[in-house]
Amino acid sequence: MSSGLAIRALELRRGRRLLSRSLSFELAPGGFIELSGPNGSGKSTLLRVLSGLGRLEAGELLWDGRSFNCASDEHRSRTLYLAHTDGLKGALSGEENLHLFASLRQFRDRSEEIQEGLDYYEMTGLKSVPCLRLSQGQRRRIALSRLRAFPASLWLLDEPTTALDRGGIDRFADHLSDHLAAGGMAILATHQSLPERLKPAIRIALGRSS
Amino acid sequence: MNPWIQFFRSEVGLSWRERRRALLPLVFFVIVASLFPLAMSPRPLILKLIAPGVIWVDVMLATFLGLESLFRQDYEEGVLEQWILSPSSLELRVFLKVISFWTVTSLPLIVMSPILILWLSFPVRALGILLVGLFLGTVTLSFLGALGAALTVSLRQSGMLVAILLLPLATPILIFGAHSALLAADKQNPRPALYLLATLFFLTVGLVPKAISTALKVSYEV
Amino acid sequence: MTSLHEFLTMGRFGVFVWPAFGFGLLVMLFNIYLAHWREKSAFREVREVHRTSEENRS
Amino acid sequence: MTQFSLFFHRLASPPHFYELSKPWGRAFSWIALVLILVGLFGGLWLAPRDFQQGNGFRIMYVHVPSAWMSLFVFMVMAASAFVGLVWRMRLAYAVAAASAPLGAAFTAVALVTGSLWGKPMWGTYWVWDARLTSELILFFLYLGFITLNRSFEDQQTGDRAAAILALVGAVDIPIVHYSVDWWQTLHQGSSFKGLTSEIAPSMLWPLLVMMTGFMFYYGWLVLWRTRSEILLRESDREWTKRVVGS
Repeated sequence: MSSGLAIRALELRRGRRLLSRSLSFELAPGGFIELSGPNGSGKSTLLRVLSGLGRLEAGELLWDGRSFNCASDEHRSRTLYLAHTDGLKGALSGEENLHLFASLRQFRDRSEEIQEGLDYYEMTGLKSVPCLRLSQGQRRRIALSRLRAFPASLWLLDEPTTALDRGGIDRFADHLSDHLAAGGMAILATHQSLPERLKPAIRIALGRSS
Repeated sequence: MNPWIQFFRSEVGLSWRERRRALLPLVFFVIVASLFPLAMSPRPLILKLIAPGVIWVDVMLATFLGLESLFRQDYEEGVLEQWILSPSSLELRVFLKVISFWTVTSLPLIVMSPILILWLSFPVRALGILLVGLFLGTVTLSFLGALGAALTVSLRQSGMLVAILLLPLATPILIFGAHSALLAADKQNPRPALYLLATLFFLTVGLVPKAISTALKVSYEV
Repeated sequence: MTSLHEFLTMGRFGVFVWPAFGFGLLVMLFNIYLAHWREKSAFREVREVHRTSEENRS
Repeated sequence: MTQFSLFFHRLASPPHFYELSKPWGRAFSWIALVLILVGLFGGLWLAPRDFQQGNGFRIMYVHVPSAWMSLFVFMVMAASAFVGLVWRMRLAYAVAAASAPLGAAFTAVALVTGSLWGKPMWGTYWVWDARLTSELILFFLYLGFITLNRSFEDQQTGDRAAAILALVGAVDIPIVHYSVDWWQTLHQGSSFKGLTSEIAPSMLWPLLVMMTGFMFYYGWLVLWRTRSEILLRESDREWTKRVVGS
């Protein structure tokens, strides 16, 4: 399996607890992985390790057959990680947050794409309202519009659909399908069941530490 | 516009927007400085001797207490995560963040210090040296305080802890800074003290951002 | 040292010399006690961790 | 793998370290006891009176070794902190966490005996002498390390945060010492040139014996405390159950 993401004998640890038996899976471009499991089973930890935040206890990671380091700039520029927290500064408005994110991703000017992303998630009307005055669902939509405004081949999403209403979930499902159709990959940690039309390439259930 | 300049302007803009919180150190600075004449004696001869020391210890405490939650809000909002994940240099971003803090919080202290120190009957001719020393010192202290803030970012509240951790490390800055002003007041040559302070300035500005970014990453690798 | 008397009084410095060595000895003994206490509390805590992880697994 | 590096490789793995350190620790404790007793006998009984200070100088035999150890232990802490940060070795963090209280203890002894020595020589218990003041600041650094190390509920974060503080502290110690020295000469002329400049051999050998004795004493205690610290940090691993279960 040459192209796509491959993980071999990955071991996860949070603090002193070994979280999961060793994990191995291969994700081809155009597919996504659904991660499920109770709280504290290591879903978020796996996403954080793959994003380059956490530290790998053991195991090997391959991208298109080549081993890589999660904390390298090369990996970080092709990955977008959406954490539990939305990563939005409360004092800034949605639009300002996205422009700040553009500077984080070293983009000189990203206003059209940001505008398009906000339109897609129907947040244009509220784009200049400080985020602390928005509802959890609205903040989630702004966080998701980040995925639209900035290119990345690998999405690491920690419960992307929490607090989203039905319309929001459908929009996200279409957005994800477009991303996958364009050859992108994604790993989703979810509690709620996803819309049926989203068929995960692989399902991984992380149980209590075995 | 260059992403770094955009980032710096948004940081300064943000702190300016919450300037009430950023100006607390200034209020603290003024109050503490005016306590000393009450605690000692109003006679100029005595005040003149302690004036630089009072201002410098006061600046140090105000800076450390102001810096304590430098990264906390970004940490809780998940923004710090995006900093670490961004494919750009974390050291430079931390550097800009500390300079933005310095501009909004420490600069007012420097602007205010001549007035306060004149209350303590400090000779006017030595004000220039005091301001140069305070400029070098506050920037250095801001970076040391930011290191303390980064080391304790995941703790709920760590007000005193940052001061306790960093005051021992900041003693050389206090010694050279306060004495450069003292020497200037006594018509002695303050230049050696200022050069030593400048050495600490460059040493800190050069090395500490790396330590700060390591400290921030540490709080994430649970 | 000429005599036991001089050794005990340290020639009017005894009031400084003996407290200094006394304090040094006290701290070094206290270190040993602390190390012993630390080992005991480490043993207790690790037993606790193993007991709870047993319960989780069963 | 040469014999030497094999030894270190095995020593670095916590379970082996736990067993290997016991015999070494016991040996160090006896050597330390003998050396300290010999040093005390040499220093308190054999060494001649100093023509200037009479018998007061004998405080040197506890002050100088503990002052030297307070610096030496901080350097050991900084080195193991560096190894811990770079190679992610839990054992290195355990050594740093084990050394900190010992270093703080040596610093406390150095401070108290220093001021007790100051009274007969300079007439006051506390004199802002450059060495004593640096010792005081070093004591604050130790307290900072211990406080930071223990203020996180996840021990790994505590270890790493304190390790960074130890490294920055180690770089800062010479700077602190120089700045305090500079400040001292500014106010009181050249700082007190201690006895060590022209010390007679009969006074010197007990000092060296005492210092070596203190080193072995530290070696014994740090191995002992490191065993407890590594046990705490490896409590999720199987081998600790055998050790604790018995």
